[in-house]
Amino acid sequence: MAAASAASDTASATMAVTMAAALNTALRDAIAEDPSVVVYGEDVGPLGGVFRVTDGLQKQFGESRVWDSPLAESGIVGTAIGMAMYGMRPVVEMQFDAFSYPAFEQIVSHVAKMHNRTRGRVSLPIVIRIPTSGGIGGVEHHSDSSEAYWTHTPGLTVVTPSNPADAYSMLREAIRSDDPVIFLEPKSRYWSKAEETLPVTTAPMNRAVVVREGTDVTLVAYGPTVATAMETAELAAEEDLSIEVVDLRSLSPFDDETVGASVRKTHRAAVLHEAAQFGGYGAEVAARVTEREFYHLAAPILRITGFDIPFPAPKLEEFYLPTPERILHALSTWEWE
Amino acid sequence: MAAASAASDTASATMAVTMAAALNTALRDAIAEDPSVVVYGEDVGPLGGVFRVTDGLQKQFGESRVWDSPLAESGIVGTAIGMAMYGMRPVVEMQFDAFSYPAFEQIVSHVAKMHNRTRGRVSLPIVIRIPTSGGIGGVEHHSDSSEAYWTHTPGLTVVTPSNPADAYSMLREAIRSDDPVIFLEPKSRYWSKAEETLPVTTAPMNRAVVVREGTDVTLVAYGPTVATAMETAELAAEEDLSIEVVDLRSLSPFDDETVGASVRKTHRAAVLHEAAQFGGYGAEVAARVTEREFYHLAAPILRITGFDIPFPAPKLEEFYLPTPERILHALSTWEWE
Amino acid sequence: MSLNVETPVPAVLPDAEPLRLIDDTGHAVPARRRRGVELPDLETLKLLYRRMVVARRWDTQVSALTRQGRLATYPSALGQEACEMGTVVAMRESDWLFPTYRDSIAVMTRGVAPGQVLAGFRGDWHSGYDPNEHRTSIQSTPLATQALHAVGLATAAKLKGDSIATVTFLGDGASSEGDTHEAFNFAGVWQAPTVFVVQNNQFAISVPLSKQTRARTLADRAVGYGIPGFYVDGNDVAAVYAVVSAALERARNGEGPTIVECLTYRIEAHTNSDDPSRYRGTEDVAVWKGRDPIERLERYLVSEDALGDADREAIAAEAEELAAATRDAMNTEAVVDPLELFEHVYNEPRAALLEQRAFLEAELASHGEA
Amino acid sequence: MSLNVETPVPAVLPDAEPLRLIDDTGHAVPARRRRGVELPDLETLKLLYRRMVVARRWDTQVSALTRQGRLATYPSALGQEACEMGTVVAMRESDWLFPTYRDSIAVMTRGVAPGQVLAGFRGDWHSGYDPNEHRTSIQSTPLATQALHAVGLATAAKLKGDSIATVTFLGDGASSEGDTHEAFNFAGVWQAPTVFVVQNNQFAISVPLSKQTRARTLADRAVGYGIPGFYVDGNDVAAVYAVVSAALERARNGEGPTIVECLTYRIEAHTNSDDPSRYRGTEDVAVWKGRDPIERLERYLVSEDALGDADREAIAAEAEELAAATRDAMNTEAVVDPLELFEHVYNEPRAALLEQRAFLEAELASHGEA
Ligand SMILES: Cc1ncc(C[n+]2csc(CCOP(=O)(O)OP(=O)(O)O)c2C)c(N)n1
Ligand SMILES: Cc1ncc(C[n+]2csc(CCOP(=O)(O)OP(=O)(O)O)c2C)c(N)n1
Ligand SMILES: [Mg+2]
Ligand SMILES: [Mg+2]
Repeated sequence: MAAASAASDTASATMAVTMAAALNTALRDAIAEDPSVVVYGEDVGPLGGVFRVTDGLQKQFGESRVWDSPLAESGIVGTAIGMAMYGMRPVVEMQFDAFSYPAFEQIVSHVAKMHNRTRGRVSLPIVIRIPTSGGIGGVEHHSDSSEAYWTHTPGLTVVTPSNPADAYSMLREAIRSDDPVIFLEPKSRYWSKAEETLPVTTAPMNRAVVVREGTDVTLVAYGPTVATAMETAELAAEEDLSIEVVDLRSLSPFDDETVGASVRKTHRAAVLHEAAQFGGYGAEVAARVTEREFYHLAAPILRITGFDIPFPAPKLEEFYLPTPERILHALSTWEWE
Repeated sequence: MAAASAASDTASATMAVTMAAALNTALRDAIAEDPSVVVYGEDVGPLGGVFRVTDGLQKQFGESRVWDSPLAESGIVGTAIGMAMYGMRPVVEMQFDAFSYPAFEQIVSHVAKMHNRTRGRVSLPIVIRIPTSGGIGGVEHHSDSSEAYWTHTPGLTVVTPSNPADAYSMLREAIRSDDPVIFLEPKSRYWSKAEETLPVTTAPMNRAVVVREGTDVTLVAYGPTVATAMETAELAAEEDLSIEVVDLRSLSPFDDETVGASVRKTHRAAVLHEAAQFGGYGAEVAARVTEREFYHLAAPILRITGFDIPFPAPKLEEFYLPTPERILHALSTWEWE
Repeated sequence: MSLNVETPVPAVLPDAEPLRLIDDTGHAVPARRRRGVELPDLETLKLLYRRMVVARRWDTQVSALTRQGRLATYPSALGQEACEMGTVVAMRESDWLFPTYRDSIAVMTRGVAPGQVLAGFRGDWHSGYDPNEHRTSIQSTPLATQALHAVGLATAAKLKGDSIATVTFLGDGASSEGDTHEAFNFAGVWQAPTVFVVQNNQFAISVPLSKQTRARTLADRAVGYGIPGFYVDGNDVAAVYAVVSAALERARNGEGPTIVECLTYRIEAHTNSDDPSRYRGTEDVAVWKGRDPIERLERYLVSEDALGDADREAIAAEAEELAAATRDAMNTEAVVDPLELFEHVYNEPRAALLEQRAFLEAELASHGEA
Repeated sequence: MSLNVETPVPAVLPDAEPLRLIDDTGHAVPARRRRGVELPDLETLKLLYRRMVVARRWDTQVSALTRQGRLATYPSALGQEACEMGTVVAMRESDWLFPTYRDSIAVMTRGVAPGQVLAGFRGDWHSGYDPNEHRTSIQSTPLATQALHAVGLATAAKLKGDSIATVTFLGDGASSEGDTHEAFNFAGVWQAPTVFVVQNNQFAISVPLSKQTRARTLADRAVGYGIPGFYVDGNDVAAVYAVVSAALERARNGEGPTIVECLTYRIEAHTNSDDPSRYRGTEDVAVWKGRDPIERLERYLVSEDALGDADREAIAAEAEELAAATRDAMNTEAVVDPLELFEHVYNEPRAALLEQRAFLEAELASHGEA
């Protein structure tokens, strides 16, 4: 009821929503619906988060539901574990990927493992929100893409939306999940708008979605690179190259079914991400899809990603990030019979 | 001179050396040779390390060269950065992989990036030693394989020896390197012996080595799985399957040349590791070798690794670790024309 | 946040001398030197005595079983019974304990069956008990991390209006970790009902206290968080019990956290695989054996005619029974199911894990045939 | 380790009132209330005044350039000039500074050219200067991490027998991070010649001090590490200079680390992209503007006839010259070389990076043609 009203408040108020607004509404509806949901972290209170994703939440729900914690990420995640053990559903924010690293031990050694080590007796329904990746000219340490660290860690569920509707639907589902979820929010997409009426329910959080159909090549993308893939597909169409775009949405688990089906259709695939290539998430995509679909592949799966260097300074970002041009060039290097 | 004597002391004393003894000698020789080398961490002093790798070093060189620090990994690595900035070559120990996680931020945001962010003006010749992986029936949190976290991080050099001679030679080279090195010591191999006279210089630290020649399949292994690969090759030989074993030694950089040459010869490859498979180091090996050698591959590159679960308790370890039998089974799943 | 209640922040340092209610020789400390702390009544002291004796017998039994190879490893709490029992006896069933690998006797005393406490050290599975059943979290190996869990759970309880407290054990070595600072600080700022019991047994494996801190005491840190800090003789169970009880009382009444440093000594090796002769002499050990927490209380109880032969026999019987039960539990091979490896990684089933499970199942079956 | 020297460990708390040598109204505090700290001589005070005026002019200029879009971001130190200048003026050239993003005026005052200081905020490259040239480390963004670097470098110098000291700036927010604790503790145990200057400007972006600590002062933490701690009026450059100078002196003499908390206020937004109206009123800002560190010292110098028009003109000229040079530097587009991206990742060249470099080179060339 509270949820309904909260939701409809915003719904009625909604036309063109940004991803930031959709996330904000998702948090508002979740807090209103479930008294065990609490939101805390750095600057999530009166400021509403450095990206305004928690804007107005403390004002609406009070300091016992939404509050600013001391400035310590290990402390934020570590206390969330204890809260979850007592029936809370903490949604905590790490201000940027690089600032989740102080919490690495709590996330990898406890958040990821607690359910397993207690033989299923303790669940940790924690959502760790991380504004991820670059593309906004952030200064040093503000543009990392940390997904490969989390997806290699058994016990974590890792998802990332690429549009406002998924942002709302997936965050609601992440908060409802009894498993801990790393929720990566592509900061370059925060202000991208779409016509939406919230609340909205999109595909399940753990499924990939074909966001553009094509017959010649499968582009596997997620988070910030989905827009890049769509743009590439547009350009390719002009050259009569038909590109299918898969938005993974869920990085762990990986949706073998959806990606496999697409590759069996196109026989060629490339994966995109901003993170460095070496040991990046694209390596897993290339390796597992090749294992499973080898005899369907007409060419090796390509990885069009960041270079194997630290994320560059703002003025050099454009040379680092995968562009449609770079992607099309890469596809042209395949032997096309 | 000091080095020579220190080295020859041990050399003359040496017949069958364990990896632990070889590492100990390498540290001893490095400290004797270079006054800027210091060794510190948890229990590395009077105890000589929980695996005795620093045995006797404090006694021989005194507390200003080898000492026990407060129990805090971020502090250990963070202070090593400052020491390196002042011309020291700190060799620090993280007691187990899982206990390097508190130092994750210092390693990823500073150790890996300092040289780049200062445009080459500041080098950090730091060696971070980590006894890695399982196989010794360690209790919870004592058997992680963390290599994928480090190898995905640009700026780090990551190496791992599989035998006493490499252990000595590679640790000496790592300490001489001006780049920071993550030095992974497979704890299940600490007590494996080999006839060696130290000091010894083996292949360069950044090169892979073919440790057994074969014609039908390339097994790519490193650290603890090299022995498993060799055993597998023995068994396979009985069934007239000729396996070539490549010991990577260097995980970052990856030796494309050596591995590529082997795969172009055998046309089939599998990679082994203990870590979970999803997003593990094997994904990078499979992805890059496939990219580069696709048209030389008769079958997909297989990954025979740990399952996608937290490292299990001692009594379940045997079901988790890759065994020769499991490897041979995997190879048998290929279509052999 | 609303967790902040305005109470005056203390700015006093604990005494340099640890608080003691019963001295090494078993005599009650004169009231004027008790700093206003009351000696627990005889019934309570007898209970504490009983718990310590039983705990020690059990700890000794487990060490013996470990030497016999029945356990992979065991970190003994021999000599630290006063810290462990003084703390858990002061707790209510509804309070939560966040123990470390060192605190098996505390977990056992919280009501967890011996076989369940030891499952992890035996190598059957990471943990053998249900934390919710006994309000006792899994024994933590990553040092100091559990202190933050204790603060989080305490804060959740406070938000829900439940008047419970949480207790976390910490070692002197763990006090150097960043997480200890963050836990103290979050507890102070949020006024979390958490009692931090720092067992300063003067060693972190081989590293002595002098390499962990430059301060007089670890309790000196409390003032830096606006938290009351106490420095207590960790071999005087009366003092530990009295101070922890009062701290728990304050916590449950919404008066916030407390840091209690208990000065004690690790009599045994760090674990069975450790070799103390490499880093410490036997003299210290001898000195500290002379300050045994059990003998001390026993002398006092006897001097008060509060401990008769009947009591001793009853306690000895309880201890032997537990030891026997533990031997039985450890001498029966545990049945581990390899396929359980895939059961608990997630609540939500995963296709990839089901594939891996099927693979292992087939492999095991083929062995069956072989 | 041999780093441990046996000196008595202090166990005293700093005063609850910050140390002040010159009060808000520009009057010298009576000797009896200076706690034995000497007021710096007039020449020194004039130098501090000059540095503050120039630094402020520069800071204001950079903020203006940022509003004009010449910089990606700039965290201003407006109002914190006393902490920054009192500290760097007290340092020797041979001492090392470990600054944060907040401390650009300190880095500039250490002798780094304006264009080099601002390279990172302008987005040309992560850092524009050579840390070794100015014994000034790269400005740290990951909070509190640099404090450990300062302790490490200080310890290395101590091991080599060089009598230098290191200084690290820390914010009130950063004091909550685990690394701050580890840095304080390592410094205490190793008796590292490090001075921790905590600039308590009462905000961590939007979060007020009350959410960071429950203690009276952040300096109260010092005693928990056996380190001397001082609580100083961070808007009184005389007090900051005097206390930091003494601390540096002790550090260079092998007497160990010091923690100095400077109470001040962040007058500007956190950075240009921040909106303070969301979390604080203008009243506080007004109050703290009334405690301006420069005006205060100016009144004092004038009352001492130590500041004439000639001085003012000279200082103003220096400030304007620097501002102009900075405008010029920021108004000329920086030439960034995309291929440099691959130059500095490692000392040892890597085949894979050379391949990637060649790829980018080709891509750029194809653009050239297009
Ligand atoms: C984060 C972390 N680092 C290192 C270790 C390895 N280790 C296990 S116990 C121990 C010593 C701990 O000493 P203390 O905290 O005093 O507890 P005690 O063993 O004396 O009870 C160490 C270094 C660990 N478990 N966790
Ligand atoms: C480890 C880490 N977490 C979070 C951040 C994001 N962040 C940048 S500045 C800041 C506030 C720091 O406040 P304070 O330490 O008081 O320094 P001030 O900005 O006031 O000078 C935060 C949260 C960061 N840079 N590093
Ligand atoms: Mg201890
Ligand atoms: Mg601040």
